[in-house]
Amino acid sequence: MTSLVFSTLSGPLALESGVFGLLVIVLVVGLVMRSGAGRIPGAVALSGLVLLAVASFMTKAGSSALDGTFVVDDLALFAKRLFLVSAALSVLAGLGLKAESMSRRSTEYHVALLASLLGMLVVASARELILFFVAFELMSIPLYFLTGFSKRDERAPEGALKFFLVGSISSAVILYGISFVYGATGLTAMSAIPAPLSAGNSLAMLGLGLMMAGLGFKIAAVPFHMWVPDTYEAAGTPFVAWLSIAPKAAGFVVIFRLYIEGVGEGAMLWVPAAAAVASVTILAGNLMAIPQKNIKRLLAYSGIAHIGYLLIGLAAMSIGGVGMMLFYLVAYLFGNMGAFFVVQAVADSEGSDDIDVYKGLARRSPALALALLVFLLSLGGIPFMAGFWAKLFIFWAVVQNGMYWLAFLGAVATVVALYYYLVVASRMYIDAPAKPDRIPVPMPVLIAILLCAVGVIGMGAYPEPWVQAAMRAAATLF
Amino acid sequence: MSLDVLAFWAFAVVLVGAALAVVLSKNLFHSVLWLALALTGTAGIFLMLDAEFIAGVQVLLYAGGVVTVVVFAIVVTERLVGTKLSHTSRNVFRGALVATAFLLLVFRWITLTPLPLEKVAVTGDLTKAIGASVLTRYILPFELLAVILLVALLGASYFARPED
Amino acid sequence: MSAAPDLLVLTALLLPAGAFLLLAVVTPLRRSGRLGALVSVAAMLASFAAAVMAWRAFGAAEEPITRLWTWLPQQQSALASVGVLADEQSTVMLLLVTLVALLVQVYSLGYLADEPAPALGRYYMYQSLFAFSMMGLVLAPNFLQLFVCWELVGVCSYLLIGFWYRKASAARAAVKAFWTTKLGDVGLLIGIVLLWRLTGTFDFAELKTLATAGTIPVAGLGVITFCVYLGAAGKSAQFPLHIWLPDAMEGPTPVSALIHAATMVTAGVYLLTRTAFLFALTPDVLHIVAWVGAFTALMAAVLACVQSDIKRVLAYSTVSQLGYMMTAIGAGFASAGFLHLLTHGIFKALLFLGAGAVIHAVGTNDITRMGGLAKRMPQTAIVFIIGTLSLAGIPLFAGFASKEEVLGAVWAGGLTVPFFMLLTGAFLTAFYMLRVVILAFYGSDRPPAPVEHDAHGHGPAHDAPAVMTLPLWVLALAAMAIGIYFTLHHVEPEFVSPAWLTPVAVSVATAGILLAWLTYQRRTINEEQLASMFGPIRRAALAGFWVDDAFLFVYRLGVLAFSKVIGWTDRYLVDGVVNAVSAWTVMAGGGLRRVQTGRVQDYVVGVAVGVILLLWWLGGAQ
Amino acid sequence: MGLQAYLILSAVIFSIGLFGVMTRRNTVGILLGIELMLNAVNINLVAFARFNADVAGMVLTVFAICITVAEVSLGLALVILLFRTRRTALADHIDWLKG
Amino acid sequence: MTHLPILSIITWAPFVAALVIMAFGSTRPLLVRYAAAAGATISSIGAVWLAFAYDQGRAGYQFGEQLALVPSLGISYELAVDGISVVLVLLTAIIIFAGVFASWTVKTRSHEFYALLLLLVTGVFGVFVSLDLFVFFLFYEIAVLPMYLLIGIWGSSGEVPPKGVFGWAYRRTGVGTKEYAAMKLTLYLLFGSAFILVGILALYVAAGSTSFSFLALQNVKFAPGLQSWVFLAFYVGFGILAAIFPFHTWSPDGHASAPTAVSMLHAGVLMKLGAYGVVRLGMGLLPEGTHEWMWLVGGIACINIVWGALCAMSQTDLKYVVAYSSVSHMGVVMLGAATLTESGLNGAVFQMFAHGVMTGLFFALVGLVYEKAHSRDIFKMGGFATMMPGIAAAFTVGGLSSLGLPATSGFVAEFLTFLGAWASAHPWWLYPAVAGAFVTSLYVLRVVRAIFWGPKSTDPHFQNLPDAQGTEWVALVLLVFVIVLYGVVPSLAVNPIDTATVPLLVRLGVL
Repeated sequence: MTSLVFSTLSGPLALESGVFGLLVIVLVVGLVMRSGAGRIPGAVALSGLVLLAVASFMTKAGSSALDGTFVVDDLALFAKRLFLVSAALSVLAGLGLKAESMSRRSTEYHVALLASLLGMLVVASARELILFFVAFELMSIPLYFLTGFSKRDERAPEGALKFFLVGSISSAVILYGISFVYGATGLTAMSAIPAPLSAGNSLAMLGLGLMMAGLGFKIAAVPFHMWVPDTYEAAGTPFVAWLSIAPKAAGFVVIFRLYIEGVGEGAMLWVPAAAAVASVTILAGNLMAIPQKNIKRLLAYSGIAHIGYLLIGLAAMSIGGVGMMLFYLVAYLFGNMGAFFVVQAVADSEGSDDIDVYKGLARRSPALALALLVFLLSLGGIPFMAGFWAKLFIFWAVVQNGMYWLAFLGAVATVVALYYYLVVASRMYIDAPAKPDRIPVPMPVLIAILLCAVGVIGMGAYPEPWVQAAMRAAATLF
Repeated sequence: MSLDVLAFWAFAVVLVGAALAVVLSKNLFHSVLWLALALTGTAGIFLMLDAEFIAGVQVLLYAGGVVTVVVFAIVVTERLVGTKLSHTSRNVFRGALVATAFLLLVFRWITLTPLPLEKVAVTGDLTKAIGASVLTRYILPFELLAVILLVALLGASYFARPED
Repeated sequence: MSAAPDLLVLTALLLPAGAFLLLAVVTPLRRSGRLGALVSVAAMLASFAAAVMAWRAFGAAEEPITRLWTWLPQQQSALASVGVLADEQSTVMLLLVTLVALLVQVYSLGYLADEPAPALGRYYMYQSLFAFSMMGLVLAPNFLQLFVCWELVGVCSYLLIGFWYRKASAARAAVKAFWTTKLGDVGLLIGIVLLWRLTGTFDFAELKTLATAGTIPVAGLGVITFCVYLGAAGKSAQFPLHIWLPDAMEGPTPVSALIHAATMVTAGVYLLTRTAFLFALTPDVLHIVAWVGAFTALMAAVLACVQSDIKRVLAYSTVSQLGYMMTAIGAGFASAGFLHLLTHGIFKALLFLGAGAVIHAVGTNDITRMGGLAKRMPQTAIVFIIGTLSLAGIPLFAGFASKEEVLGAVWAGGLTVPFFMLLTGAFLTAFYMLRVVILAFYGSDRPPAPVEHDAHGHGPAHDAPAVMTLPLWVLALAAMAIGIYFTLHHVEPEFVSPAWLTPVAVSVATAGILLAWLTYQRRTINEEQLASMFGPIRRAALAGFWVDDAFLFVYRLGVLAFSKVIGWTDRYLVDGVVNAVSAWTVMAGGGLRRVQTGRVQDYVVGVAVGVILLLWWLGGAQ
Repeated sequence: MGLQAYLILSAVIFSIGLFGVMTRRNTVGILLGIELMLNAVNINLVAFARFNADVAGMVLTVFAICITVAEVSLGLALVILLFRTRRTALADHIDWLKG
Repeated sequence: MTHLPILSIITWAPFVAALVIMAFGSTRPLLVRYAAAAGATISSIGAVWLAFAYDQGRAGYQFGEQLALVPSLGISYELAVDGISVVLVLLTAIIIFAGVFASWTVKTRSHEFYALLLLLVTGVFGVFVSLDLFVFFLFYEIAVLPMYLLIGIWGSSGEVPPKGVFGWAYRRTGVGTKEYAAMKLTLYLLFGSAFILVGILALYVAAGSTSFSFLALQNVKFAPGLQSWVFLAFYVGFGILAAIFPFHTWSPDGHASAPTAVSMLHAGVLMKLGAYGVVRLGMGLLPEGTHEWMWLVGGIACINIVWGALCAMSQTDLKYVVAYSSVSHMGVVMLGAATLTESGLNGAVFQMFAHGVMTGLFFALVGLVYEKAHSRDIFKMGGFATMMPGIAAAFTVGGLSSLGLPATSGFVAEFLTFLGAWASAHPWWLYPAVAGAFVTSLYVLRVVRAIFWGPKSTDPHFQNLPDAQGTEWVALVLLVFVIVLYGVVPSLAVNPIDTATVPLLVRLGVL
């Protein structure tokens, strides 16, 4: 028995148990050192995460545990790597934060973050509804906490509360959906879903519909997106950087598992919904980003728009589509996190997230400005940046499905997106600086930014390996 | 009309009534108490479904725990502001509209497929079965649950802690 | 004559080109002024020699000689080629061009003596370029090269008219000249393109063979020839495109002599003679040519009578003479027109240069402010009178024979009305020329006018230096020689001109002379009375028959005003839509933004509505 | 009593909860609404489990209840925190972040 | 690749220079200029060598290079040139070479300026030489984007009073400012590229998603319906960059606001990218679509010619005149292409080249005049020829070329186009084209006269202004020389062009 448990933990569950162990270590360290812990918990978490990330890249796909309810296939691994890397980056950047709560309460912060990460890792592998739901909640609940973490700042609790309320509603909806799916299948294994679906069982349909709504909240698709801007504005930037990518990726993985994996032709049922939601999301996100004065809100809305682009891939409902979504997620990870890290650096020294504080950044600290420009352009889908390929691949995928209009809409919306990205660019490059001094960038943040930049440009210069990996991961679904 | 049906209707009426009261009552305290009633009623429903263990959990955790927590929260907050909490509703019409729409849709879906009318006979002790499966098949979620509680605790204490 | 004509004409053609390149590229040479001038003159002299030899050599070889190089390549064959076509016509014309050009360049050495050196260099650069382009035009073996050079001479005239560009009037005149001729060129260009489409070639020789073989579809040819004629009309200042020529007199007088009297303006006539075989196929177009020509001749003559600016008189007389040539061509006898072209080239250049000498001396163009110059500058007076008599068409002078030819041709062409118009024109020509002669060289002399920029005039007027008088004499003698030559043995034309023609023409001319003599010299006829006899016509003439105003009106309303409208539309409607769209996009963002109320329950409603829509849609999808 | 009855009952409760969430001004009230919704779900789960004679549903119910408790406690903590900073518990007053 | 990767060298040399500049240039203004000049020179030498080495004997693509980029999607870095690209590469080289010297005097943030400029050029070269549609598009965007900063930072604002029914919109968009111009230009062009992208993807998918290579797609017979709409997409997408009516309004604002070198490059070369795209992708890949839509292309081209000319006529701002003249001349290009005749197409490509050089010269001159007189108001200036004879002369040559005077490259282009127009399926195209040429002569000479001729302006600002000097001559002399050279010896360009257009027309089945 113990040996079995051990083998499981060292085998398929290695990463999860690793994260759990790390969580415990951090907690212990924190408790031992009390509030004097300073940055140590963060450092510990970081080193652990780096190790785990490396481990994740060495893990082989194909194993499973708990009689198939927990699988470690290429998709799961791809997602796990993404979670781990993003988490590592976020923690790294977090080390650079000046905020005093970060140092005094970093134990809670990192424990929560790790807990949420643990949830994600499991979600990525869950092929069983109960496991999925619990893991999903494990992923979500710490996020509410982390959003409100910097509670000195009045905005934080408000953002957290909104996030929390809407979040709980949607998890209730998801649970409701699960109950119906369970009722229809009589089982909690996801592999049991296709049968009743193809049989046209209305309960299954209802359940999946409800779950899609709940997941729509998690990935922040219009109209379930409204929590996003407020939450982003409220929460601490390094965390937001992570929040903007990891949970969404998890949400997408779940969508793949629930609506595509093993469903076959029946999956086409969701194409119109995906297409409709995608177009609405793209338009709303981009349009609402235009008038933003706060860069975090701007990035939030642009993030919503990006979800729309990802959904275009879903509308393609093909290996290509899913693969390109995965590729897109990675590209988005680097671009978006990088942008947020720059924002963090600026905000830490200027004490504001207003776009106006970026005036003349190019002349105050050229490197920083250039980095932000690169990230924004990548998000805007400009050549030689990761985002360009991402968008293009997505369009290619959907065009293969004959949906030219969607690709066209996406492409045109990109122009709108570039408008507000360029507005930021013009602040940085065209306007004259308000003050001359250059902006100090703490070493950890600097490293994080550099890593993201390398990622963005590397993917932009030579996307092939990433495409390969993404495609392999996607292939497991079909 | 069998006893079973009668009981169900009784519970249903209580449940719905209490629920309505929860969302309509003008007094926060009363709402909480109504909620307690609703939850207990739910426990009754569970009993009808031969899920004694769940019913127990329901009563203990929900009707017990949650309500207590809520009451506690109210007390704290009221002490903070020193005034009685206003407990009114707004956009009632909008809410009713949306809720009804939702209800009707779900209703339609539920009624689309024929559903079993009779419970199948229970074999063995459900509670035992639950316990067993939790410790075997659902061990992993069970573990995770612990982490959830830990984090929630952490968070709650962190938020609720006055000023540090 | 050993050298082959084609090589000779090539040398003649390329020498000025070389001079131009030198002056254009070697800045110091241009800046040096006089040295550059000498280079250009030398080149001109050489090319004149070559031209003479070519001409003489040509007497031997009757067959036209062409030499071609591909200019615009194309898959199958050369789309267009450049080269030289040396035949009787072109070599004679070449002779005229080189001669006049040479003389004018020499003359200019004196005339522009006190221009600043760089300006002088610039002047000779333009001159060489013009000489080259004009010869290229003359020798053009095909329409395309002809058009190319056609435009180039146009530019040269533009540059030379605007030589004193600081003078607003000069600048305006230059642009006006270019625009007006360009208007005609549009026609020419279209004509060429259409012709190419019709026949698949630009080449004169090929076209001629086609025409003689009668394989050119006559349908649509009328349009083409008319378009070509438009070009010619523009260059050769046919009504109503004549308006630019009088203004062109803003340029230095030698330029007027060369470009606007002897050579460029006759290019149109030359073109029509070149392509007479095409026009022969479209008689109705020929009629238009004739009528317009005759009308132009008469109108210009009338206009010339009321001018007081000596150069404008000559300019109008040029227009009028061009009308004669055109009429002859229109009558179907191109050779007659061509002959007149040659003689006219000589004596009109003579007249202009003479006028130049006068202006140079007295410092004004205004004949009413001259007088009695004959005493002070006898040489100039003599040559000027020779020129006048040639123009008037007095026997033994150059104009006589050619004018006979023209009149005879028109009569033979059966164009009675134009014939009488031309006759009237002849009468007026004699009149206004004598008017000039008398007012300028005889009668009471008036004090020299205050010096103008265009003048040298220091102290009392006297004959110009040798460098200027020499060309005058050369031209005068040439005029005499040609006149005598033709008076003695008559050219045998391809038509029979009636016996009464010569006496009539001569008497008409003398009548004109007589009238002028009586009016301005003897004063037996009161000038005012004479004028008042033609009151309305005179007023109209003074206003140039309002042709200018018509053009100006069209330009202001049809182009300037219209363009303003278009410009406004572009900026505020076409672009307005663009701006409106972008503005709407931004506003849409602002509007959508209000959905984000910040109240969590609205967010919840959002979620709920989303769920409802989703379920509802699913119901439909099922 | 047929399965459908239970499902409908839970649907009703769920909707009522939803209604509460959308209409209650007091954040605590909203929490109560959420409670109702989750509770309704539990009815669903148990009913299905019972009619399928399968424990999974019940297990999930247990988990769900625990999770709910955790959530609610966190939520209430948040409410208290907000109170401290904003002196209000009214959801529609908590709208600094918007646009 | 056995032979020297000349195309890559040409394309990337400016980019390398840009990197060098960004790395070391921030403090050494002189190094910046030398590096830029070096980059430009390398490309230019390469381009000239290319022009000579290009084997006119055999048509088709030469100097090919290939390097798999994303094999899984059949994307590869595939370069080659045919007659058309050779000429356009040469054009680009000429313009950037002149441009580098024309902007020698840029003072503020010169290293960024040059870096962006060179980046831009890399994009342009890339577009002209890339055979892989995907790489093509990639370079295309590169060529468009730096424009935003170049105009936004170094541009100059004019003012456009909000009027008309859309006045409210103008007030919102801040029309007239350089930021506005930059944003408008960039977004408009990117909007166009959206069409292009979808079109490319459509072809790629329709061809079986195996390769983005032009050569591969060339042999695919696409369904007529697809051809029809994809061609339209390409036409609109590229047409926007080629400033086809009514999508041309970015060009006046953009070119008027842009700094000298950028206007030169943009009007001179980038607009050609649009026409090039239509010819290369539209006509090259979609014969039936081409035949279906040529009436539209030609018709709009005619509107362009006349409309542009009239708008230019109505302007008082020198830069706007030049910008609108570009709109008009691009009409000639599109018209030539639309004629689907050998001479017409040759004319179109030749006009790309001729107009590129000419308008480059124009903007260089406008820049100089503005630098010295600090005015762009035509009718305020006057009599400058006395003070700046060199500039006046160059301007006159440019003007004459733009009104299609023989012996300048402008004439050859227009003449060929006219021949083609009359030989085409819609002969009437000839008339607006010729009319446009005439109106051009009106406004060009009007401007020349107003600025350089006539009595010297009495305005104190315009006294004893210097003529061009030092490096400023480079651009003028070079460009004037090219204009005349190609006007006198057009076969230099027509020969290679013909080797490319004939096969194209053969594929279109009209030859």
